[in-house]
Amino acid sequence: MRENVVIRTVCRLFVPFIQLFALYVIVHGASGPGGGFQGGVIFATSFILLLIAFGLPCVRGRFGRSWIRAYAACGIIIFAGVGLTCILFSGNFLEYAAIETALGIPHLQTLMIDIVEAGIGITVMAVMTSIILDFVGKEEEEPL
Amino acid sequence: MENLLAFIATRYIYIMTIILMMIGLYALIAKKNLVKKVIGLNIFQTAIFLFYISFSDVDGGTAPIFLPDGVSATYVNPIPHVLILTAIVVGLAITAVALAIVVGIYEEYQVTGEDGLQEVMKRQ
Amino acid sequence: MIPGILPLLAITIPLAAAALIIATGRHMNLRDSVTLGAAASMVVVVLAMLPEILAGGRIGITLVPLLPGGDLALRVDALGMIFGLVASVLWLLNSLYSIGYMRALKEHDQTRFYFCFAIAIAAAIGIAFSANLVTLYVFYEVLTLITYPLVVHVGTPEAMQAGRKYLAYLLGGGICLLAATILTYTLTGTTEFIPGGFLAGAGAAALSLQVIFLLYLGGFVKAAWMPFHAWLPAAMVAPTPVSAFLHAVAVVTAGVFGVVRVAGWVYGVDLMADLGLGVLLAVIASFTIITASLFALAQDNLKRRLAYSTVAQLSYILLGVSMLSTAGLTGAVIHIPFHAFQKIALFFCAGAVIVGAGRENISDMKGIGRKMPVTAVMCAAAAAGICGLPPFCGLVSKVYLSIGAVQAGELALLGVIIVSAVLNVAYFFPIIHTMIIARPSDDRALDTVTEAPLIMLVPIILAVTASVAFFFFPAVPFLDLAEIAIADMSGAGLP
Amino acid sequence: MNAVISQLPPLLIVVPILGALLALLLGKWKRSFAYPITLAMIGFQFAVSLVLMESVMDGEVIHYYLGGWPPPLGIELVIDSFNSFVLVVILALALLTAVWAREGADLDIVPEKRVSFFVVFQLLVTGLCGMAVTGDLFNLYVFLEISSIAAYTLVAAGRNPRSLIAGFNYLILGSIAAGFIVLGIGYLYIATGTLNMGELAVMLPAHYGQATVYAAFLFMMIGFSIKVAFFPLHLWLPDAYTEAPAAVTILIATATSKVTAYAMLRVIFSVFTLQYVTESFPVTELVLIIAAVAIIAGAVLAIAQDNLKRMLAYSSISQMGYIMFALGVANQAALAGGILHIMAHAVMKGCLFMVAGMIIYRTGFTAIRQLSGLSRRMPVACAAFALAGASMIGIPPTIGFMSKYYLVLGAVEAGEYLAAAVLLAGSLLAAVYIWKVIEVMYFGDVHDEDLGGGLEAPVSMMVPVIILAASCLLLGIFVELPLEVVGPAAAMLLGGG
Repeated sequence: MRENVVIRTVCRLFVPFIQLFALYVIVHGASGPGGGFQGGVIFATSFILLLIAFGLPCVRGRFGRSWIRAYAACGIIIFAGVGLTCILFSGNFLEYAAIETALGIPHLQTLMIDIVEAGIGITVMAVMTSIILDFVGKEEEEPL
Repeated sequence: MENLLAFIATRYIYIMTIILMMIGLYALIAKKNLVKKVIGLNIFQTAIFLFYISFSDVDGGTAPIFLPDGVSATYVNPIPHVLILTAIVVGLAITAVALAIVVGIYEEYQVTGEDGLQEVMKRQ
Repeated sequence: MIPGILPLLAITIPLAAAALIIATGRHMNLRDSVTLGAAASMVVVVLAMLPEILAGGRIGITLVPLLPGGDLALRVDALGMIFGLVASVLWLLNSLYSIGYMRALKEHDQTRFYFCFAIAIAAAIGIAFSANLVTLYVFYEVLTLITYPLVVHVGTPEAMQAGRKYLAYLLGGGICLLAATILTYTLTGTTEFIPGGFLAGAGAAALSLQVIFLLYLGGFVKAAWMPFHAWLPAAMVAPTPVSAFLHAVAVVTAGVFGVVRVAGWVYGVDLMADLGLGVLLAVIASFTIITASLFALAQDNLKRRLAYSTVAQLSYILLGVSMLSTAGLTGAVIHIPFHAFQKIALFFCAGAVIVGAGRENISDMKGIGRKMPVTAVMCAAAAAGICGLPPFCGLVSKVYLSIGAVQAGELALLGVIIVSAVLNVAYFFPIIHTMIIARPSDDRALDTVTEAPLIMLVPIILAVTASVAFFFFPAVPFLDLAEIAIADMSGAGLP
Repeated sequence: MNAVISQLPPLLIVVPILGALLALLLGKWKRSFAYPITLAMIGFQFAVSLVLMESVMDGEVIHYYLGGWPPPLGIELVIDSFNSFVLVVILALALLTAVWAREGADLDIVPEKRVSFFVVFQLLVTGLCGMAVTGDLFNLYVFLEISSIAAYTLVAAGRNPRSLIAGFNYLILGSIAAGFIVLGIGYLYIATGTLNMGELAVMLPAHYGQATVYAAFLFMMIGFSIKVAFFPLHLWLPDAYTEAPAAVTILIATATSKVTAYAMLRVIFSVFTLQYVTESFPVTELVLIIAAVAIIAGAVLAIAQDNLKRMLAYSSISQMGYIMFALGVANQAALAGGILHIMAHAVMKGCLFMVAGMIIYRTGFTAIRQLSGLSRRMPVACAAFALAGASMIGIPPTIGFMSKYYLVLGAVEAGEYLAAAVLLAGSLLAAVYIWKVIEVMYFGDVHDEDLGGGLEAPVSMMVPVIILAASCLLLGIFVELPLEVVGPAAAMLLGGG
């Protein structure tokens, strides 16, 4: 399979579309089926595709361990940050409506949901990728 | 007899779920290979997921999507779907941990089967 | 002064002493003076309560609310005072004696020994002054557990075996006591000791009350009634001060004290008579007295013979209770201190022989009195006291018991007392004969024998003197206390 | 109730998760950062739990709707006297375990894994908090799995390769249990259309006769029985407790098992209600019988063990029988005893496992017969063991006695005299297995003279042990304090609240 031009090219072509689709699924989560988890998993599949076609070093080079860790943490921080912000506006945890009424911006609630979903998506993407990468190349690096 | 047929005809989905669940349990208990056990675990969990999805179904229901004002439709109960999404995440995490442990066992003992494991333990 | 501080002090002093003993464990003299100081101050504290109790008062204090039906509460009354006095005074004697004994034999782990001793005495005082069944049970279990290290002190396999037996009997007994306490609580909603008893008003079936009494008896297995006595002779592997502690100061005394307490303050004399429990007790006690005396005859090891003697003597107390008459109960109650003083003297003598001559078997003690005159004479005196000869206080309690038997119209019980007196003489006389009269088997046999150190002799002499004094002045204070206790127990309705 | 307190329930969970992330990121940069953050976070949770308990002491109940969505759509967090008590207990234990693990973790955890160890440790504790505060059944399942996954990972994290196998078996059985629980939740949802515990309690009585509800109850009972290792579904426990790293054993044996027991009681009494388990579907009698068997069997198996940790593990099975015993008797006194025993067992088992860990830390000894004469080298540790052991046996006035007293009292009040006798016999058996160790420790001869005299463990391990040993005694003497919470909690459960 190594050096197979067809596979490599097809994969290379597919990856952006997969990632775009993933973003669509994430953003769509506020008003229909979809959401952070599904989108994140789809996003992670793009890396899996890269892994299959180009091998581990290539993926690691693009998306290294520390980046994965940063993304995983970042997503949760977005999620929790939004939730805690709601508390600051004297709502309950994740009560977006509180911010909406406090600031008076219409449809802010939907936007907040998208932000939260994006946070979830980022974390899921990072974690899924790291699970696959760690199983594929267990011995190569120092454990956490 | 007719009752039974009617029962099967209306509840076949539950029966299928239970069969699937039993397959999973069988693999969990009877298979010696640790990886197959993990697969059995996944089958078991999937059966439960299907069970949830099947009971959320409404005859003739559509996907629960926001519709434009004035349009109404029967849609399936979305809550079990959401629950199962969470359960899938949980299942995924369990699978990941289980596989990591199996890899650890393999690295330690160079076996993936329970028989081999018992032998190695005896030798120690 | 806050009322009720004294009983609290009486418990706190030994506990504080225990902490100090651990802290000063490296300095032997300091540690031992802590023990002595605590013992002496405890005697003072207990004596300070005596006038009020003699005046018919009670001193009570509630420490913490513990369980439904039973706060952790202390209340000193006449009966408790008797036990409290015995325990504190004898602890003082025993401390003096143990210091001599332990140092003479260079025993190991002395700090642990004194530590456990101090806590055990706190538990014994707690039993004496407990105001309800729950408090009694709490201290009873603490006493069981903390005496275990004392029993197995030597650490030999035989001692460990004896320790297991000790625990099995006493923890098993504790469970019975707990069951009885809980059943009592569910029947009546209280566990408070009430003079004259409180179970009568519960309206429970006679059978269940009888079963509960059996559970109580099982609980007070510390009284070593037969056939549940085996732990006591087994525990003889312990160092002698421990045996003295078990037999005189606290443990078995706690057992018989518990029986008296339950008979008078939980059941009440009338209810006991109605349920026929007196007969039950009388049967058990008579059987124990005769059998244990016979067993004692067969022992060659001095301490074991004394142990069986204790088993028999304790049942005198049960026998007195079983008569359910004023004289019988008085005899029972005063037999607690009188027996304790005499038995502790006997055990001290046995220990003195171990220290001075290194012998434990009676057959090896021929003529030992020539080298150990004080020990031998004191031993003879204490033995005479137990047999009920004048001028020792043993006679006083036995006379009361005999009167009680006659009053109750149970001549069979009088017979038991007489037969037992004969048996007492039969098993004590050979000891005295061997020690004082018999000739040593050969001339060199006594070469290594010396009199025990003075610090051990003093407690022996004090104990024997006390038992003589109590013969002439039984009223001070035990008989007086006993009268108050009996009046408490019965109102005025006893024959 | 002021605004700050009303916002505390979600913070109890969110803030420590953020803290765990912080520990992960900073730990990557500098390894020594992970531990203080974990400690601080658990300390924070403990403080929050104390505040929460204080504010619900008067019988008030805090309801918190996540996202402002009331049930049945939203997830509800509920704080009442029962779960605030459980929270305080497990967080106190978790905090002490964390202190203990500062040096105790080195025993089984290689330095490279130290950061992830404490992060997962933190997640486990947070999952347990989530289980305790949630008022939503499915959310309960999710938090149960969060804490379980963390526990599987931690059990398998040790240096000892056998811990991998123990962890794998734990994972398999735990996941089956979780599967059963989630199935049961599904059936309840089918029957009522809600997952909120409070709403379920209201809606279920109309469906008591349905097979769906029977199935739900049975599935959940079996699932929880596996999770709490209720005999005879305890098979994962002995290996997991024995082979896991010492600090993990302490945490699972105290916090995890207790919260799971809490969840079981909560589901049975708050969702199904007392009336269901005694009248519609009378299982209490059966539970009582099995609990009695568990008490005896666990204790007998414990007596047969030579490995100290394994003996304590079997003892846990026996002690879990005591808590289930409360469920079987199901009256005020017994349930108060059971809830009190949740605390009592956590405190004394925590102490015992800590001492076992310290012994391994200092000497490497795992077998009881090797402990000969240890009291001379580790006097404080052995004294703590003896005290906690006395509590295990139920010697008054320790806390172990108090809970046992209430259980027996409850059994007697309910007329279950035989069961009461079994319980008392169980404490005699406990005396046998505890005494086996104490005898060897205190009265055995010292074998390896070359090990030297002073083997007492470092201060950071000693402090929690001393605190726990002292609590065994002090909580027993001042038992009124926990009872102020436990009594109302038991009444609330019986009332179906």
